[in-house]
Amino acid sequence: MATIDTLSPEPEAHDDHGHDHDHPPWLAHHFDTPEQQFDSGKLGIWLFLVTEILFFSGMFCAYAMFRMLRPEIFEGSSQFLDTKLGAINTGVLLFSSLTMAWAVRCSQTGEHKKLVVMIASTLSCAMVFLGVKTIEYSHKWGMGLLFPGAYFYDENNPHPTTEQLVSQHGFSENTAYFLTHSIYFLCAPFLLLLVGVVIWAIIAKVKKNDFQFAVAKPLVVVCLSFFGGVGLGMILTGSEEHAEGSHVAAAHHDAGEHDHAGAGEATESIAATYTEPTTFNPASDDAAVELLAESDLNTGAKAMLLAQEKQAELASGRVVAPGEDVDMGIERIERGVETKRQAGVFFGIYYCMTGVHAIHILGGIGVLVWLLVRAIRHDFNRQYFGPVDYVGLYWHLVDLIWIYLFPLLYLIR
Amino acid sequence: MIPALTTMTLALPLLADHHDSFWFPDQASTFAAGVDWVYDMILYISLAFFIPMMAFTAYSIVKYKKKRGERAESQVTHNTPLELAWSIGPSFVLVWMFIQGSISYLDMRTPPEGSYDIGVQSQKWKFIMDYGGGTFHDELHVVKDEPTKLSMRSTDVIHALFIPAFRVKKDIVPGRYNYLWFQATIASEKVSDEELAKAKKQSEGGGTWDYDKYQFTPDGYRFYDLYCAEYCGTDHSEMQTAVVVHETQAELDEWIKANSSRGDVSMVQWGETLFNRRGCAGCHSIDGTKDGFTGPSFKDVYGSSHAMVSGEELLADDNYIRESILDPKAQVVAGYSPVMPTFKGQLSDDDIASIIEFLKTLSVNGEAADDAEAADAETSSTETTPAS
Amino acid sequence: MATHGHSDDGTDFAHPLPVWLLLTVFFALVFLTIITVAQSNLNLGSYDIAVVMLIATMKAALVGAFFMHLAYDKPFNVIVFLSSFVFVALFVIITLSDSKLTSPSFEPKFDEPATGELER
Amino acid sequence: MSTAVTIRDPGYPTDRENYLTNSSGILSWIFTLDHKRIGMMYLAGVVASFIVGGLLALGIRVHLLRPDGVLFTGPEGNNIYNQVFTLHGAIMVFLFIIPSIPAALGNFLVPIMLGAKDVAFPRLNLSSFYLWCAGAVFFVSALLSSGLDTGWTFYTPYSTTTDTSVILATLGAFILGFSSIFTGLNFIVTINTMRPPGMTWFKMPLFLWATYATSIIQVLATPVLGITLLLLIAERTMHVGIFDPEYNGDPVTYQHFFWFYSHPAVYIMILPAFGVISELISVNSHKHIFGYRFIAYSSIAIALLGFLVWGHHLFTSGMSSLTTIVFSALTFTVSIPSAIKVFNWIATMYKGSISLTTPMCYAISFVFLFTIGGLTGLFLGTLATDLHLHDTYFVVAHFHYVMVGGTLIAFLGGVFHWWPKMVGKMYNDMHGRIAALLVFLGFNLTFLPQFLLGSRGMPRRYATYDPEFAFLHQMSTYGALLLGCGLLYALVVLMISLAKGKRAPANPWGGITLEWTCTSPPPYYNFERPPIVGDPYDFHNVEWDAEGERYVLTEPERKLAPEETPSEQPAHH
Repeated sequence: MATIDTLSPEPEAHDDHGHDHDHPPWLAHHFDTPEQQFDSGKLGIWLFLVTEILFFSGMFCAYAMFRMLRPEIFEGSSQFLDTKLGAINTGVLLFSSLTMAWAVRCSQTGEHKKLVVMIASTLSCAMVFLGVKTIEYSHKWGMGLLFPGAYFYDENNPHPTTEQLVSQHGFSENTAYFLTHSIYFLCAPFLLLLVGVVIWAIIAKVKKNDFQFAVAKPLVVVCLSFFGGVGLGMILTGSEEHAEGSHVAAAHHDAGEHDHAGAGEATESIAATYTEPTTFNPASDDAAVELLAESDLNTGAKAMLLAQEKQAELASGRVVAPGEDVDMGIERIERGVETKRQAGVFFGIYYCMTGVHAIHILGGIGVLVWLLVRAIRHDFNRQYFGPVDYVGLYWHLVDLIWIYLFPLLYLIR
Repeated sequence: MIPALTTMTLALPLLADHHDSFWFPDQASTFAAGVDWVYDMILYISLAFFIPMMAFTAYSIVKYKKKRGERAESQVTHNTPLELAWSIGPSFVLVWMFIQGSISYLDMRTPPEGSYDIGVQSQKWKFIMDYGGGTFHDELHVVKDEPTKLSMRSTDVIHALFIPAFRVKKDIVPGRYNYLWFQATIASEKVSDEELAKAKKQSEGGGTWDYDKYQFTPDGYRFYDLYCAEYCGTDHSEMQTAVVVHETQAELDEWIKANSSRGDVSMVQWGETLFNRRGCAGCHSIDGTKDGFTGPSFKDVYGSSHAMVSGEELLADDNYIRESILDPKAQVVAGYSPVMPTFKGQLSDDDIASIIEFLKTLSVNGEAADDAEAADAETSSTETTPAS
Repeated sequence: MATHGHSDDGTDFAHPLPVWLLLTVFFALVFLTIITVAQSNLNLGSYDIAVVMLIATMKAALVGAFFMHLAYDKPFNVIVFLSSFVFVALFVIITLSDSKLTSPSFEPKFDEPATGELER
Repeated sequence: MSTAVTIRDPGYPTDRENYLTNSSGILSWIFTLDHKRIGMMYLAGVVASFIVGGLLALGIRVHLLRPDGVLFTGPEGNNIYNQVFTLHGAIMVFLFIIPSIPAALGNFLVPIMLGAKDVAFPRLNLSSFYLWCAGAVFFVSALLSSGLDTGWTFYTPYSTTTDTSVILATLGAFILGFSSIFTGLNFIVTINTMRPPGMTWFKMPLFLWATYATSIIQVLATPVLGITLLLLIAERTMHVGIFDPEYNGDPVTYQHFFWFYSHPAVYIMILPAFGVISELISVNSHKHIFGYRFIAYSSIAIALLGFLVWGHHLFTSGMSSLTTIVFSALTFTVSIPSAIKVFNWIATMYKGSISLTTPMCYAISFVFLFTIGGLTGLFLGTLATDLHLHDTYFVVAHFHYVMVGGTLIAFLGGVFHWWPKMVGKMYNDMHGRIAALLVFLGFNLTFLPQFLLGSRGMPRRYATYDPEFAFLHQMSTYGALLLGCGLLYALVVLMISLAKGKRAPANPWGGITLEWTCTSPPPYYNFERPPIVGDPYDFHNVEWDAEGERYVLTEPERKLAPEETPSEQPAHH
């Protein structure tokens, strides 16, 4: 049957094509020499990298535009990004680039064992990177530092509970639960992956399938690295947790002319009353705001109270007195940057850029695993190392983009 | 505005009317002649290239069409001087076009000092012209030989203001102000009183004024068309209005005055006018139709209860209607999206009261409430000044 | 290309980089990262962005030239890669400058601080 | 013929060699890696999309027969009209024109013309076809769920607020973008690294130059569309505040992003058409193409200059004066290379030996229609007139003169030209020419009145219009019906040829490029050995063989390596 012929791979079948040299199995039928195949692949991957650069250029352009138009928002909001985590991640990615470049060398010189080690280290670094990222993301999601559509950060209550999210910000129960427990949701797939790989390794060992065991063994380490990254992130943020207040205050300071130490204290005391979920009661909302408004330090809350009164008046149909402006309080409130249409835009761009970058990391992990399997199978040799080189180039580009993202997002002063 | 004669003109191009060129509508602004001139010049240049090229092609086809197998007379591969000549030669013409176009453009871009300023607010699917002092109208009225600047903003999506007779167009982009200016040169004529009276009589009870049918405004002026040229959704093609050019500033002022407030018409009638003029009719039907309308129908809405998006059940009384006009997103009827723009600062209390009166006439609940509430509404309208 | 000769040792198109070079590049990159984090604590005003971008570009050049073998690659590939930046620059600069030039006509939206959400 | 020359004619392929028959069964097509089969699948796909888009276009035209609309009436009428014109635009642009010549004809022709066995990455090639299918599925599901009414440009904030299935459609366009990128990437690599000995850059047929230029644009511009659409999806689902003014985004920025892709994309659509026309005119005039280098360079020039002119879509949208004027100036520069090509084509016909075959009829109508399309572009590049003409029917007419009068006509010409090569059957040339004439007349009747409509002030995308425009709209509608008949006729001619056509010789038109040295249809392996490459437009050695109704290549005897029978294995697995 012709159909079956078509489907069965017969790489050697083209040897009798009339070529005056042998056609090794890894040389595709339409290429004449290994070098032609390598050059084609190399040009192809370079062109692909070009498309990647132009793909990212859209986001860099959006970034540049909004930073140019509203620099104060970028300065204010960048304070919420943890430079320490960013720097650690930069280091991790740079190290993974080193191991990747080394892997390319190993594939060219035919050092098979070392090649496996290098690819596995690159993979582990990628996982550490994602682990740290998980801490960063979940931390921000819990605080409501989100894109404008869902932004709910409140300096007075930076860590709202699930109930507060539902009652105050109108989130559905499920979304609110996800936002406050996002770290578990982000870790879960990796945990499943780890369990799966461990089981696979055990089965392979029991069944004495050496090849499968050889693949599963490094993958267990790779999966564990993710939790190493999570742990690293937790340790680094944990040491900074108590400095949260001053963190917020610093941002606050950038926004307006508050006495920032005082504001920080006020913030903390209010935060304390809020983080007790059992005593939560919607009526205390107004009480809390009124309490806040009494403090001279918080003009924002005061103005908000005014606005609220005005809106209540309007809603109750009381005729607005002549000459009084019906501005719904918007004009009167000092324009802080930690609002959804201000800081929200920064975080919108932040999530787009780092999110798309993280998706590229995930894609890189996918192809690296494929490389790992092939490396264990000893597929690569002096004449055929193209795939390692191509994946390496892609991986370096992902690193390259992070090299720019890190200072542009984390190091704004 | 192109007279109805146009159809005939096109059907019989040889009998074309002198006043109306083949390519363009009337030249009714200072820009028109210049733009048309540039257009004509490009047209002639294009034809000067196109006709010889096509003639040469036709000649080659006829002359060198040969039976299969015959050899070509020449196998010349190139002629660099000739090719350079026809590459570089046309560039000069292009430079000329660019310069001409840019000069006119810069004129059209820079409004002269002291232009008469009219605000334009566009929303789906209505233009609202702000003549200052709380006067809004959906027709654009300007003065002949007076530079007029339109400051335009949009509250929802991108629209574009296009007046073919003036050769001007500009997008109205939400989130920014865009400006447009022109100087009209031909005043709109006024139709005879008999004709106007006849049309008024015809259109009575027919709802909105049919500009296309009568070819003059309800005030009896011939007009130029004003279109929305940027696609903006369902009723994009209905987003048109009329431009009337007045002979003198005094005439315009008089017209503005006549349209600035209720004057001596009844509240119900004024409410209906506002309903049509201020864009309510674009989203709300008055006969209960729901299909094709963005907002709830106003039939029987007054005095009835409605479920809100927030889950509450609210009575559509005077207060609710007032709140809906001033702060539309506060309480939205279930099943509708919060898309209505606020009219805060744009309607006086008398205007709002008039609209409420008009809504009462549309509702079976309105009549009963009328007596009880009428006095209330009257007092509130006398006690307060416009909310702006 | 098919015109290329087929050499027997098989290493004619592979350029393994020496390990010392890879390590040197890596430590240089780490050093530059430390510098860039350190300088962000200094207030350089409007030069800040320029310095940050300069350091980032130096790092990118190191990664490109050595890790990505651009220094040893075919000139055509280098041109392909670098030309992409020309198009990025074209795109970003024109879009950015137009946004800057028209920004006076913008009508930015401000909103009440997020505390306003408490009212619900 | 003298005895000193050898006649070179490959004869007819055996069933075992013929790429269409060398393996059978549906799976042999689904998993094929043969560029010719992939090209044929693309051809079927784009023609199907064209039929859908064309029926929608007829719907639009019939609706506009009367000022208040004929087809889509009732309260939802305007809405349906908006969806119909949006889908017409989106399907025609994303599913038809962009893949038409590059992916369908390009896949079939690029390796054969080049003398290669296949494209550089056959698996990538197949996957880009399936990406195209996936994109098409997204579009269809958008159509079936709640439609799409944003216009094919997806302008914000309309696209972020409308309740139609924008996300499905943009995801579809995003996927189609990747399909296009992979095709372009594949062609660049193929042309760069897989040329046989002797095939230097300046021995390449002009179709390859055009494809190469197109591929450059595909690789450089399409990713920007990808990120734009992705950000649009993010804007719609999460409100990230880049394009939506409600969150301090800027709609004009969206337009910059969108047109940075979509203007070069116009050249993705037209450049391959230039390549096709260069081949058609030269072969059917049996004369060396005039000014080969100018045509080749002008393709590259258009590809690069095409990146500098996107702003002319934004002249009325409130760009700054400076940007506007700069873009106007740059816009004019792109008209020069296009003009060079037209002049060179006309010069090629002069003193040739013209055969008015069906493909040549299309090529001549292309020259006529594209020249009108190009010249009317000058009115739109000039600022003063653009302010009046922007977003009117003038733009609609200009665009269709370039895209339909240009690309579609060239596509039809190309299909008729290479049809014997693709399927091995000849069609009825007389009926082909009648169809071409109907298409030409119908097209002009449809779109010439629209120039007048536009300059008289009729805005585009209107579901209803003022009565004074009725006469011109009616002309346009009747023209569209005639155009539809002509296209249907052309399709019927081709379909009949499949069933009843004569067996095609290897070289029915007298072409010199390498595909004519293969059998019709080509063998699955294209060439047993790297072919001998000469000047692709040197017609000295081509002779008409009246007996065999074919052209044959004659050449001085030269020593060839001894023949070897090619492998019987299929070229794809």
